[in-house]
Amino acid sequence: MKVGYFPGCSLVGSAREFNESLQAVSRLIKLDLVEIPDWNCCGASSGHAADHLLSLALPARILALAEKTGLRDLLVPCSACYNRLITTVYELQANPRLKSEVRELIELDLKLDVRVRNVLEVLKEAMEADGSSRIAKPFAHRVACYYGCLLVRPPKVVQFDRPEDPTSMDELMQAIGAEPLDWAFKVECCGAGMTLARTELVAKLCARILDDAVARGAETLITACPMCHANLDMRRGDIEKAAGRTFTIPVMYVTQAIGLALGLGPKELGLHRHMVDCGPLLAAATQSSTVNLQS
Amino acid sequence: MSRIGVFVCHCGENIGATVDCAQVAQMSSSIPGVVHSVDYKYMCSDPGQTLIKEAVKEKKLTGVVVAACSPRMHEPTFRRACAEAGLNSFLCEMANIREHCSWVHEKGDQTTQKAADLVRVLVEKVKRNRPLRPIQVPVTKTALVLGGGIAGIQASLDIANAGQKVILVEKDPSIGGHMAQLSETFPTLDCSQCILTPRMVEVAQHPNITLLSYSELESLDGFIGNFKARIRKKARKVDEKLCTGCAVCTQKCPQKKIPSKFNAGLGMRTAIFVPFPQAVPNKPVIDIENCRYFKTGKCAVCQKLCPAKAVRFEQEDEILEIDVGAVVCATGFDVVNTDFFPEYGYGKYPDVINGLQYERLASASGPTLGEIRRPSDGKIPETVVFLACAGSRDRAKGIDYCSKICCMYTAKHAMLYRHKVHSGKAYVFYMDIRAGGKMYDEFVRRAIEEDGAIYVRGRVSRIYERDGKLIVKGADTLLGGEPIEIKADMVVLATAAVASPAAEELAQKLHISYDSYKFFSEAHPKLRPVETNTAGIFLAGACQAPKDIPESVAQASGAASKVCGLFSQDQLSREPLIAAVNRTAPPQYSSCTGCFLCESVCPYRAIERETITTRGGKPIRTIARVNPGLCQGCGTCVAVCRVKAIDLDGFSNSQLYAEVRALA
Amino acid sequence: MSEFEPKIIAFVCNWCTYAGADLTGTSRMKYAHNVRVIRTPCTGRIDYMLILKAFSAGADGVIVSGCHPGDCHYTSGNYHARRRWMVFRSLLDFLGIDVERVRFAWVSAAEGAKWAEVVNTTVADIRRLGPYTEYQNLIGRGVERSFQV
Amino acid sequence: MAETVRRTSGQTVVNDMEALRQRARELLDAGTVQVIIGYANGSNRRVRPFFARRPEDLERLILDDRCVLNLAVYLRKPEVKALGKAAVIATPPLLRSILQLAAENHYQESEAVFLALDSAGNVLELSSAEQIAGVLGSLPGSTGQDACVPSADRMPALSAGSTDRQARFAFWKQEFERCIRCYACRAACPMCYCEQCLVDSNQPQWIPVAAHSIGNLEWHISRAMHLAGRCVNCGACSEACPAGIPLNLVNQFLADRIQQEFGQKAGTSAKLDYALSVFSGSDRETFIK
Repeated sequence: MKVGYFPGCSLVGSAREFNESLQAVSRLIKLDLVEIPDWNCCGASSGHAADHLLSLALPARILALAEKTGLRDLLVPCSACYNRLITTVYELQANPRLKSEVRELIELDLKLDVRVRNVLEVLKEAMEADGSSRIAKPFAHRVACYYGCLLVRPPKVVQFDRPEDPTSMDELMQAIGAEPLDWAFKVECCGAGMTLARTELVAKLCARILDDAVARGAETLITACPMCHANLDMRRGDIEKAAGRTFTIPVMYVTQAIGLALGLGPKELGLHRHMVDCGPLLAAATQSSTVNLQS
Repeated sequence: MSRIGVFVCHCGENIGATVDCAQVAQMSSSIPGVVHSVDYKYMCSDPGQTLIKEAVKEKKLTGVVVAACSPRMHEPTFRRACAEAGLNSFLCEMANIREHCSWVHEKGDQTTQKAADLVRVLVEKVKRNRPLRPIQVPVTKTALVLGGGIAGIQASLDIANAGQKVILVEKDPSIGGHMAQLSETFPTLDCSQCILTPRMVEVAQHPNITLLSYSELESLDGFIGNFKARIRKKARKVDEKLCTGCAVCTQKCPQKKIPSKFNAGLGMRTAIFVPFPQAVPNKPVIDIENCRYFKTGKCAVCQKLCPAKAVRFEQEDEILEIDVGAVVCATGFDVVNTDFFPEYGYGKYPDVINGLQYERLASASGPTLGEIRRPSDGKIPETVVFLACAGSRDRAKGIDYCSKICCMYTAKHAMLYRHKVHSGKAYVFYMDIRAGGKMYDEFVRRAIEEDGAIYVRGRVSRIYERDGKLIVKGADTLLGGEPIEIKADMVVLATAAVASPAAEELAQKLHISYDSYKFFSEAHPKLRPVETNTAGIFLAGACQAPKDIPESVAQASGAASKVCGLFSQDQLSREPLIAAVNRTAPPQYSSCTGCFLCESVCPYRAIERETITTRGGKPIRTIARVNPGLCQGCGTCVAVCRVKAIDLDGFSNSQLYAEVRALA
Repeated sequence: MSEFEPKIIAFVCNWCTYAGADLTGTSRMKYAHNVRVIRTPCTGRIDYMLILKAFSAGADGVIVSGCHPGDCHYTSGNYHARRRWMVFRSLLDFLGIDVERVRFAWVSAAEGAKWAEVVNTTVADIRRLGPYTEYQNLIGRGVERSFQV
Repeated sequence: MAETVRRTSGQTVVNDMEALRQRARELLDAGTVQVIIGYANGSNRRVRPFFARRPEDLERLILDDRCVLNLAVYLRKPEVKALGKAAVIATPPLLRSILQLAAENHYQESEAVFLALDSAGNVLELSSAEQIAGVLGSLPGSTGQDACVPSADRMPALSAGSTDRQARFAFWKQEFERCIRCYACRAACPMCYCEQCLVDSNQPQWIPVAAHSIGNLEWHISRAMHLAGRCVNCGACSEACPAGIPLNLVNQFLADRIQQEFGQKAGTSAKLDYALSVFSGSDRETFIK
């Protein structure tokens, strides 16, 4: 399976391990990632709040470059980028006048025929297509799948999974031998948009997420969003202060969990880059039987 | 050759001040076919009308044009005058030179010229009018009432008490509908069953009412006064005539764990069952899906024990064909279930229930005998959260409308809970309180002020279970959007009232229109609220839109009076301005090509297929035919017909053509 | 030379626009005298041929008006009319016939003021466009003018 | 001007004529049909409709890109019906018109047999609308401009982007003025099956019958309106017009507009889906003020 790839700034910066683990897993499951040349910022952090036209033009340029590769699918692992790109497609498809305005602005041909895909759907498809990949070490842990707010919303735009109770990540985790838990904060906001402006509020929101996951017996949180990861992992000190208690639960990217199950080492998957130590989790006894991915 | 009379009215100064009426009469006299033309101060006055009548007789007029006010004002007056003089009333037309001319233009030649033009248009029209007679249609004086809820019961009783025959069809084994499920009713808190059951019994005993319970409409054909209904009487597997209602069968049936629909899934029933003790008719039905005998061929306990030998396993559905003159559709509504709400747990928490389930909990005849006990463990909840607008007014859920009854019943629920559990806490989340109605707002105030229900203005974003409690997360928007969390023991969702699942199919059987939510459409939202666009079919109750009991009853009585009005005549008289397909000499028989492109434009389904046969019955061709009983005269088919095989009396092709040419 | 007085023929439905124009009258609102109203039961009845016939009868402009969507006395005549007009208007435009000379409007029975406005703006528009000689020249030597009963 | 766009190439595009003839022969021999309706060479390098009733006639059958006249019109003619059941050499436009006729109750199941060639050169024998609808999309030449008839992009006044209304008016005025009101367009059109055409009705005389400007314009407007949502774009009208008026452009334009606005396309199914007898509450009405 061959797809266009737009990493976005997080994956080459604060979320390098997401990129590293995604690339490592992709090699094993025969997912060919073709990085879009000369990509630019998607405008997620402040662009879309500042100027509507700009907020469409930035993603539109990425889409136009992706179209040039001739690939039908564009994988956008960062959920903030994913949301911006898919929203742009939605808005411009509905408004031809706006589309031509944007096309003039970016000075590139824009057909909007590329499918913007998130990491969950692409991984699922690639793993199913590559029937040969086998689980070397089942990821036998109780996990809380944390989707965050951007992957599934707004439902009419992204049209992915059930907006209030998504299951696609849970299914992926089940496929690698993990036990996804039924918990209440799957799509709750972690407050990423306010992480600099109102840190103490964000810490409170994150604390509730961690609290419910721990209370239900999760050994790790699984996420697919660099923003969520940054908040829940890097802000752990603030969170503990807000909650008045400590949390040892690590937060892993979905690709890292899959990588471990496929037999990759922690280093290859960038697990050492996390603030919260994944060591104790990895040290816990795991079964070593081989399970077929699709079973 | 036409002999047309033109009568120009001054309407005192109203026309005369701006239009030179004498000149209009003068100009009209030169229109070919006009043999008489006069002006007069008040045409509608007695002397004015006499002027017309005399001219009709003396000049042997074949048509009359009165140039005066709007035909919406005085057309009946002048048509009556013509008829009295012996001229067919449809040979009289009015030229509107007041509302459309003298009142809207300044005095001058151009205004006079316009009045003369308008007269000329109508002269050309009236030349092509033909004498018509009002259409007479016989009336079958039996009403079909669909649905035996409170609306259907009320409509049936009203019609029956007026001396007309009624056939009441109910799909369930008993009449009563949703109202029979309710505990107490707002705003008086009288017991729902106590006020309903006497009515149910009255229906069963009324000599003019034939009750067909456990039956459904298969099809309806025909038109106002002359419908043919086919009704499927589903097999009860019990001979209603023999059964005495002793209930031995329902007590002894070994299959006891079937969720009871009447108890909204909170109680259990047997496979042979009567939905509730006060059911009418109080005769059991065998649910063959769950009956051990029908599943395994063994058991038949009911049959063995029945003292009246009334159980009939071999009984089949029966189709009844009935002639009726009018239909009252009172098929009611449904509420969405808790599994409609992913954010509230997709129905997986047993203690998140909907309003109807709560009614059963609060009802003395319900599974807990009226004690508020939560479904999961039967404990009395200490904190109950009520959510108004669960689904209603929520675009994301595809339900834009207000379900109308929830504000009131939620207040009632909170009140009943506080009456029954004095130490309990009742929270109500609401968007805004819609308590318009007699004693309604007072009722809500009572819930808040006297019964201590805690009203929180805000919506609930999520409900989840934690440590045996239901965590209800919401916001209090009156206190600056402060997020709040309530640890509840039970949550009641006032889930949206929606059209019943079979509504669309039924509407198609009845040929009535429905809105995007599948609620049936009334003929006019303000002025014809109980009629449908199909003449002779009326609406009552919540099948039209969510409604409470008094509204449903009022509409049912309205529908009943419409039916009685219809039945007060032996024949129906209708304006004859309707369309017809032409007939010509053989071998064509009609210029209709039989393409039937007109069929779907007709809002009244008046276009039928008619096969022309030889004398020996051999089909020659199939052409369109307009059913005169159904046609309302809109003329949309006329405009669609390429060959002009359909024409419309009063607005015929030759008339409209001539009217335009009159302005050349 | 006297000023050009446009000739406007209006086809209106009985239940909304005709009644709306009655209301204009009862409210004594003044509007241009140039319009001649032909009453039809419903916009669904208004055949495109009538619009052509109006032009060949020398009209410089045509108004077609009825109930707003959803208000049709016959529930759906105006919806069918709307589609037909869309197609007809496209066709006229494709053939180079000036579609500005046909004014489609929804005027309800309550919109007396709107009827006056529709007539006045149409008359003003047609005044600006001038006599419809382009079409009338096609009529030639009165082929149709010989029409009589 | 329109003369320049007429194509009379006459190239043979069908190599499997023998297979078609063979199947036609079998049908005649078996008595399944009594006549084969197809095309044959006429005078002056033109094709003409051909009615083969004997096996030896079949040698004269041809099928190439000049065969634009829509043979469906003959199915409704009493004199053709009198010959017995027919098999028709079918092109995709003809099959589309059969579907539309079936939708309008003017083709009955198994009334005739249609012989069409699929892309592999196999002969398909079709008689029900259902069969036709099933294979139509896969037949060679079933998409796009499959008739050798005028197309709008060759008319400067009509080409996309032309906003010059007066140029369009002048163009059509000139075209329609050449019309001699022979009604060959009507006779060639399978959808013009009305026994009494509007133009032939004289009470009232909606459309002047004389061949002068106004009557011609009104006739062609009426023809276009009557075919709006029904024309299957076979191009037979343009082919038949002795004055060379590119009539199909008008029909095609309306067909495109209707597809854009309402998503409906004539000749795609035997189920009646006539754009002007249905409506949607959300139809666009920007032009209604």
